[in-house]
Amino acid sequence: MKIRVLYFAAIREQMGQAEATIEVAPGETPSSMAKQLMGSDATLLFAVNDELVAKDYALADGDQLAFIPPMAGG
Amino acid sequence: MKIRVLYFAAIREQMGQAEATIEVAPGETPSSMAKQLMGSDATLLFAVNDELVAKDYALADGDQLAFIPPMAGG
Amino acid sequence: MLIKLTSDVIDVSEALAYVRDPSCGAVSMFEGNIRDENQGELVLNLEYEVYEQLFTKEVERIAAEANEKWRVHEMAIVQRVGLLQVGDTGIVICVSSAHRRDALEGLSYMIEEFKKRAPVWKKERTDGGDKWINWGPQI
Amino acid sequence: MLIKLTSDVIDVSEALAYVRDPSCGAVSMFEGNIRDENQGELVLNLEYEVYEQLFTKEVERIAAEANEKWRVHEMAIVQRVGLLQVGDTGIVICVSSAHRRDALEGLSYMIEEFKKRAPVWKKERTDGGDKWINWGPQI
Repeated sequence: MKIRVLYFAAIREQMGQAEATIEVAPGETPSSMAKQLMGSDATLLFAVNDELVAKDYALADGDQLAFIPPMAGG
Repeated sequence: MKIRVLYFAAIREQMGQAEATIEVAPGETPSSMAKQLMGSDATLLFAVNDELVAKDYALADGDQLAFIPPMAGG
Repeated sequence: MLIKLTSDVIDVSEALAYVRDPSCGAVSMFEGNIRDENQGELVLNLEYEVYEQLFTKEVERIAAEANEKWRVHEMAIVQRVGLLQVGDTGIVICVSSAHRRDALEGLSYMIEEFKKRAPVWKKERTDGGDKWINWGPQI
Repeated sequence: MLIKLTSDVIDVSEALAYVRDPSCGAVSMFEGNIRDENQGELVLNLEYEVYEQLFTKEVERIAAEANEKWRVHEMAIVQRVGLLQVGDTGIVICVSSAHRRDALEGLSYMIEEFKKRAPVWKKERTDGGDKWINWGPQI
């Protein structure tokens, strides 16, 4: 299935891009994708389709997944 | 002795003027002057030389006495 | 510190500019404006009267108290006097601080004490007649 | 309600004008500005980054909560994005209400929740180097 990923701030710099579309196997979660892409899911929050979700959220084809590093506040 | 009096708001309207200089006998207080000039000292605060004072403050020659009706707040 | 009485329209931008500073991450501001209604009556306008000398002294005291309780960098208080129409601003208080809690709590303190202690009178003209407003929640 | 993200200098007057209303006796405003110093280091500038869609949703939720707790008439939140210099305003929040306590407490609630929940990141450039700011008292 295809997942659209969004990277912000330190994660964006680490990944070298702001967004990408990734082909992943069914059963992936925000947590498993963070471990795979960034090496760790520590300190991250996740949003799917612009709403915060749990790290074990079951991703579906076409979802947009945002990796949210610690925020500074407005 | 001579006392400079200041009238504000409802008191100013009641007295028909904003200020006056009045010749008074020694021993007068803000309270006694309010009773004499306005008929009552109820609900009033008093300032002498631009500082709040008690209603039985001993007035001295040359003092400026302000009659302060209930305030609305800034 | 800026304490200003004016019969002209209050310039909020000027008051904000006065308190801003490169050391301050936070600026808070409160405006008290003339409402179109008070206690069920339609407000036409308000006449503001101030005892200037006591006003200045009392505001300086309130500011000194706020400075003791919070880390305030700068304050500005601008009070309108004379005839105000609905929508006009009667009072502006601005507070700046390095941090937001000092700016917000300092501002709240300033307003609450100001409402209690500042020698300001308001004659309200409504469709129900004229009256001098006493203590109470005006704004 | 006004929620705005902008890479231009924030126009505080515009945000204030948005919330003012003849029914409102009180308008409160908070500005978060860039300080010249943070944790002992000299700040050169800050890069602000925002997750726009989540920002808007989260601010709408915070505003709805504030509306439930206080009688708020109108709100405006303007967030700057991009490169900010010392003294620049990063965030402005304005709240209007009939009465002052609703305006002040509503504003405090908005700011506290916003600081916790708004998806905003800041990369700080100081004389000690660059770093992404984490949770903590920035303003």
